[in-house]
Amino acid sequence: MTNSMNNVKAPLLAQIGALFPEVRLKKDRDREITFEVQPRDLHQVLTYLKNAGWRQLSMISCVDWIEDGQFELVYNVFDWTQGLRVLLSMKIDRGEAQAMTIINLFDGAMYYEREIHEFFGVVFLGNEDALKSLFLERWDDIPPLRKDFDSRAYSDKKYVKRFYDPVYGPQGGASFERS
Amino acid sequence: MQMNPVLTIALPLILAFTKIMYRRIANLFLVLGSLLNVLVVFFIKEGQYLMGGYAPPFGIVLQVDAYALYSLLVLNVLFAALTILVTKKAENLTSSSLIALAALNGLILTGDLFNLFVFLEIAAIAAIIIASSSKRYHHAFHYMVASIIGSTFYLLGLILLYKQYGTLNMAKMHELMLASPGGSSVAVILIFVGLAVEVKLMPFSGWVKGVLKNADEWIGPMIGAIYGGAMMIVMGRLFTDVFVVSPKVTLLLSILALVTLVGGEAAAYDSEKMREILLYSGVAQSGLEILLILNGYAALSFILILSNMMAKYVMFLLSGYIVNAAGTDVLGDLKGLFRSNPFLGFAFTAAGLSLAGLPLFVGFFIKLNILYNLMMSHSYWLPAIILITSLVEGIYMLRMILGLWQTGLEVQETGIQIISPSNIKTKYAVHAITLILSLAMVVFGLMPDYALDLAQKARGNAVADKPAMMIGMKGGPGQ
Amino acid sequence: MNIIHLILGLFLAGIAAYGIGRLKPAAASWLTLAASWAALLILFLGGDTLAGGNAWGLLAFKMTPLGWFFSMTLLFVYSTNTFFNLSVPAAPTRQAAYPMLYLISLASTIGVFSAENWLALFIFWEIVLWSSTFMIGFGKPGRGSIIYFGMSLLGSFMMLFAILVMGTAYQTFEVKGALMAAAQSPGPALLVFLLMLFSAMVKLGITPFHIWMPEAYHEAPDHFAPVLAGGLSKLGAFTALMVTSFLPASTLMAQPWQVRGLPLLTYILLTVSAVSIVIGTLMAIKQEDAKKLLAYSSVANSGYIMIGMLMGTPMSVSGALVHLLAHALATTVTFMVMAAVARQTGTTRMDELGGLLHRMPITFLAFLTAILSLVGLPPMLGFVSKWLILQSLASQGLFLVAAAAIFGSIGSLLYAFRILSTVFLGQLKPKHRQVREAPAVLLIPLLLLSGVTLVLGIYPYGLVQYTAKIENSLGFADTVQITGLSIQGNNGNLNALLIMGAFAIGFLIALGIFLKAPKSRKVDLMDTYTGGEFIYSPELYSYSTNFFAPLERVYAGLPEISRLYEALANRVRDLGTLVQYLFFSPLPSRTALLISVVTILLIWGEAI
Amino acid sequence: MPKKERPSRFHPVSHTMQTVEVPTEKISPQEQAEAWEKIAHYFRANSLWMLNYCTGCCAIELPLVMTSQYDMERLGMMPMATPRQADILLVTGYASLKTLRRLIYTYEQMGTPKYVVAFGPCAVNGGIYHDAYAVLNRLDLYLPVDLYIAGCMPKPEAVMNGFKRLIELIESGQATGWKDYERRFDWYKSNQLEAVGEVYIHDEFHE
Amino acid sequence: MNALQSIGTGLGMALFGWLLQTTISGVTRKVIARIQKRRGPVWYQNFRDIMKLLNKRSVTHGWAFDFGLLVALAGAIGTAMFMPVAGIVAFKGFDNFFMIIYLAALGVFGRALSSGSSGNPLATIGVMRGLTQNIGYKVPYMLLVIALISYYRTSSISEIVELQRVSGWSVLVMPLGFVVAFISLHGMLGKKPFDTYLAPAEIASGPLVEYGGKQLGILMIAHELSVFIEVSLFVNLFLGGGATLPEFLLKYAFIYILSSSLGAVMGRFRIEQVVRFYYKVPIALTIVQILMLAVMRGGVR
Repeated sequence: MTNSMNNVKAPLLAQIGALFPEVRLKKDRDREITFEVQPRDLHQVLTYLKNAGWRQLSMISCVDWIEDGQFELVYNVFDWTQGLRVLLSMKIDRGEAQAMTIINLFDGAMYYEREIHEFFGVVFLGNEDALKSLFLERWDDIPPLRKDFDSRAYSDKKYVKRFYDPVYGPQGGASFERS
Repeated sequence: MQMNPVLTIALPLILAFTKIMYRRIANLFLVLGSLLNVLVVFFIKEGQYLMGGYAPPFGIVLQVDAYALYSLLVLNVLFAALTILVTKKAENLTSSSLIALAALNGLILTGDLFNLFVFLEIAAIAAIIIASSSKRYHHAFHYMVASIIGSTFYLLGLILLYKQYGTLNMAKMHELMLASPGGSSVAVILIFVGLAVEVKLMPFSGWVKGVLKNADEWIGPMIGAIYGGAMMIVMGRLFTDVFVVSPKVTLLLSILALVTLVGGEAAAYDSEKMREILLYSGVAQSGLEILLILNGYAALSFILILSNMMAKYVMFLLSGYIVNAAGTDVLGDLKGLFRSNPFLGFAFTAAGLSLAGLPLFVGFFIKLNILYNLMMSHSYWLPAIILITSLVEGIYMLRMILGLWQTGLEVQETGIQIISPSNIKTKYAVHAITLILSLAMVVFGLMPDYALDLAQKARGNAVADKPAMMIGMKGGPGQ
Repeated sequence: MNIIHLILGLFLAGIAAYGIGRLKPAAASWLTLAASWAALLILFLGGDTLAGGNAWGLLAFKMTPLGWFFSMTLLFVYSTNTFFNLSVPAAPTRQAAYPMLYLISLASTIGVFSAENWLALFIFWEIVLWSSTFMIGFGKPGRGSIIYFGMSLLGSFMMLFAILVMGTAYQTFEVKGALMAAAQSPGPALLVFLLMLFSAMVKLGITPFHIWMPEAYHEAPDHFAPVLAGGLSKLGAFTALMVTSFLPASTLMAQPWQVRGLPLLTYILLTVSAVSIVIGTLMAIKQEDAKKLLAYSSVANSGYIMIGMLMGTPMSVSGALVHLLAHALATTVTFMVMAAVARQTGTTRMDELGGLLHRMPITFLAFLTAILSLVGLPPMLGFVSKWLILQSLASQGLFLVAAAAIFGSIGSLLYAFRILSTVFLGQLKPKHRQVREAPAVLLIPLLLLSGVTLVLGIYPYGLVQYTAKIENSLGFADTVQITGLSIQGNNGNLNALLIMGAFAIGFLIALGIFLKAPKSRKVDLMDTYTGGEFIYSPELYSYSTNFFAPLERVYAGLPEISRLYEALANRVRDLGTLVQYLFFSPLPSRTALLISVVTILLIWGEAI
Repeated sequence: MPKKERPSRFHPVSHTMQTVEVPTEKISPQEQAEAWEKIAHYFRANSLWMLNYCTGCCAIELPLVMTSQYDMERLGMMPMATPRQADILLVTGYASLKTLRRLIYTYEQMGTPKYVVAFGPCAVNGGIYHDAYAVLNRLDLYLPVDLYIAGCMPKPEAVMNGFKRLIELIESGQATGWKDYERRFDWYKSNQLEAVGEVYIHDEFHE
Repeated sequence: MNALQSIGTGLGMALFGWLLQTTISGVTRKVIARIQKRRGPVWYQNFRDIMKLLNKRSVTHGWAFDFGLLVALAGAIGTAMFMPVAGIVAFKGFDNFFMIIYLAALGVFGRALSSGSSGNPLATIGVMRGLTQNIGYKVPYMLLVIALISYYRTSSISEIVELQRVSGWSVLVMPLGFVVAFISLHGMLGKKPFDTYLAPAEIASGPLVEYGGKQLGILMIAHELSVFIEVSLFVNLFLGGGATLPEFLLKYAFIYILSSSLGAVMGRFRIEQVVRFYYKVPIALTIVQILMLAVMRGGVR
């Protein structure tokens, strides 16, 4: 698996291996490396990466593994000079869904965490602003992107449907009357 | 009832020494002495008075002409007023003040150059004692050093003159000088320097700042106004009635005077403290007066001396009281002071505006006539410089006055009473005197002809070739 | 009833006002009102042949048409402003002197305009100076009054020097005679001409000397600023017009120095006033405070007046005179409106105001007429004068000056809209919701002055006729002609009534269309198109700070002239410190050294 | 000069438009107004300005309609920047909950007479987003829709045809959605509040 | 010509101006459409737009909003009455240049006042940009016309037209001036490179944000009239103004369509670029032109 980034990846892998024993290489694609990280090591790894050149936090995304009752938070950092993207995947328990905030490392994380809180319900400790609503105005149900959220039921409950008689025709059908 | 002028000298001297016996009623002596003097001055007639029976060159001779009479009058009135105002402080200074009064009267009256030297010495010593009353001995010492050097130079000049002309009588000296003017310029310069120290001319006036910077309401008017005015009058007498000065020397001394004028105004513009501004403005004005004396505009210089004397008297007096009441004379902290005592404010403003030369005040007509006469003798650049310096003076004077009035909306009143209501007596006295003087300024401003004719009469005859064309309210010659 | 009685009466009224003011300030304001309106009436009835009265020594008076025109303008501004004093609660202890100073300055302005000899004129000129300085002192604390006094003193001392030069060289102080004599004999006439014009330029606020205007107008108290801005700057115009008409530059400069038919000297001064228009406009566009903006607009308008006078053709002089009146009326109204706004809202900073149109409609109307007149748009008097000046510029062919004049008139559209939209239009701030209309006592002068501007704008013929009479009295060969209802320019003529008629017809048609179409629905101010978003805070929803940002960026680097004067003042200060250090040191030894060294120098100097 | 009315397959001729014979010797103000209304209809029909408020994915069809191939300007239609100037409000595609608030606010800012044209099925019954948690399923409960244009992303020809149909409706005076909105204002308002809760939303971003 | 008759001709002139300009702008919309390879509206589309607007019931923001509008239309009508077209002059001898410019400026001020009072900051920004641009193109334009006036020694438009017929069009007198005047005209008409104050994308059609219904209709009438004034002024001053009506119409149409089609193919400047452009190129050309004129100090009369 010869890829052009060897001269960049090799030192990184060596360093990470040396510094963080528990961090395990999960996937090694051409321009992207994914690490498996424990919640308590997240901050150290991020700090190291930031100093090593990975200055931009592109994205924090969340995956809902409902079967094994876990959320997977993926931190996506990018280094413009070397062009290598590093993903840190971290699993947290789905029940009390908590994680440490990283806004002191990357200011940009504020809105990512707020969005994840709104759509998944993950509470980021140390970032009170993230508890406020972001996109959904006046939302009154469980966070919508959770796997156990039934969108159709909500739609049926909330929005008035248009009912058609089984016989489709110009006269019947569309309750289109307008007095 | 005709009185002999020597009384004005003798009386204060007698009282000065008899006072030692009666310690308790000392200030009574002072007030009595100065009032008596004023009385005497009213009954003096012009003429020459011989003392001690000797012929003029040897005996004491007193020269009393209109010039001396008016200066005596102004001097003694101001002195008497000052003694009435500042009785409490003046107690321990009674003798030295009376001596000072005697010396100053002597200076003006004497017709003999050596007598002049003697009176100069006595006046200097009295002034030093008065200056030291403000407990700043360092500055008093500085003043003493300067005046001693000055009087020694004066004495040196005197000796040279005596060697050359063999006489010390002013009138005789004048004739001899007219006959053979050559060779006497070194002596004249020395005498000029001698007096210049007292008259606060720039290079010689190092001591002025020390003495007047923190002068109280007694030293300020005394040294700043009365002494300055008296010495300037003596300078006027010497350099118009007695000496004939070669054009080159006049040019040199005029340059000196000009430097004083410009330097004094710039220094006043730069300073922030009220008394500093006043003393530098005094230095500058003395430069202007000497400039006029040297170039022969005697009448103009005389009226300028008198008006400056009065204005400085009022302003120094008030600044003394202000410092006592407010504790500081930095203009920044005195914002809005006059709002709580408007009448004193009015007096101070009238004096200030007259100094700056704004209309409806006597200062304006004096400046107008100075410029007019200078221009009549076809010199354009001198009036230009005088105008520029009076512009600078106008700005810093108005800045001070506006700061003190500070009637702005946002600034609340300071409420400091210049004269604490406790001593009502002095309060009314100060109000009365300052208002009279400033009203005099305004009245002479409205009808300046009386003052101008008076000056004309006093000095007109002295200098034949430069009769001053006076523009008064009645309209100048061009009308 | 002659001029001496008038002036003395006003002086005495002033002193009486001071006395009464100490007891009851309101009575003092009523007294000032009565006195100034009486003076206006006397002067109006007296006409320009009012007897001068026997000369009281130096102070001799003679009323000329020019003097009458100026006095009437000033008196009208002063007396309408007295209504203003009624509304201002003059604090008893502090402002008691204000009515006195007010009447004294009024009396001395009449004195200036009717003085027969230069000395009397100068005396009254200086009294106006220091009385107005103290009145500015009543306003906000700051360096405004000192800068005003310093610059004006510079101007008046220049005038004093010129007067004395005339007095000594031509042995007469008589106003007309001295200038005529100067015109005959070359001698120092050039010096007199320049110094007189410089002193006038200081008072009018032309470029090199205009730095005092923004500070002084900004810091003057609200009830004095209208008079200071509208009235007092006209003194400079008076002397400038007398000098340019009796001592025309053509006599001074030898024939070859001609530029487009004008002597080189006049051309240089024309360029200076043109520069003054450009600088006044550019600075006015940049200002954030309303009163400073209006101050710079006065700098620009004084430039127009100066151009009109300097060109010397009958049409341009009459244009200058009409513009003088138009500017006086308009600036007085604008400053009064700003005072009313400051009285109701507490500030004149433009970014804190907005939407006052809905709360103060009458004030807005008066302000609109004044702004139209300042910009020079048709129904108002400002248009007539700008038309006259531009016509004479075009016929003379002075392109550089014409370019500046055009730039000034279009630039005035810019800053007029800026002040109009930030103060009156735009969003009404919540804290101004309870603001009430200005009190009636303020509205009377506003409506009076803007009414006069409007009426004279529509029917200016009486006024232009009088300027022709003035031109005759100033010795102009031919004057501006008026036939029937049109002012005859040499390359086009103006019928103000016709223009107003056309505009009125257009307005009727527009009104017809407007009423015919379906009635539209009144909507709240905040209910505007916001790109679908909901905005609830009016403060964020108004555009008022650095209004003309793109234009300001183009001339951002313009050097300020006031820095030049500050540098000058600092040099004087440095000289002062040097002198203090050298000659006034506390060390006795140094004094001794100095005395001896100087004496030796003197003796040596005498020896060589 | 209105066109001959043709009962179209899609819309029944509304029963209200009977024409009543009236003696013509003096045109009463009511007739005069009506005659003028007819003329006004002609002008309104031939100078339709649409507010290009692109709510959903059908908006991508509009540039085609505007540019050289189909050129709606032939019909006198022009895109306008603000609701004040516009006559037609185009609801192109689905209307989510948040968008509905803005739609209502913009609709109320438009001058009358105004018309609403809905693109695609999403406005009719929610279309492919019928089960989404944020998308409304019936637009006509909240805004009076004058014309629906079928097609999940209607082709430009369909859009042009729809616009022509709208012009006919206006000329025949049938496009009276805005009158209906005024008449049944509270019914519409109650629907809106019930769906949206609060039209003028107050939250952290709008203070 | 007695007063009533001249006023009648004046009104007729205003009406004619409006009709002429509205038709020509309709035709121009077709020309622009052709440039963009599409069919474009019927020629009388603008009439239909205006009539539709006058029948719409829209919104008002207070009396100043409407008053400013009426002043704008009144200013436009008043100025149009004075405009000499093909020999017909409503008020003989009073149609001088400065009066026309200032009366038109009154219209501009009325529009600024009314859009300012709409309360929408977008409108104020739009007016700010319009005025900034106005100062950019008006100064060289008026300078040129003043040069013309001093060259022909008269500021009355109709006299200038007669003089041009005698001594040839002003284009020959001031070729550079003609170019600068055309650039300024382009700015005055608000065509594409210089329509920053109407920028629909940036500030939602600037001053016109809050206008709808009859307000917008009146504004469009006023706009058409002011375009008529500007273009006919340009034609009269620089192109000899047409002895007969068809000649005038031809020149008028040519200039307007040329300017609009130029606008159709250009992008929009930013406001700083507009101001900086107008202070460099036109001013320089004007000065060169004036120097040439001063050198060739002929003067016709």
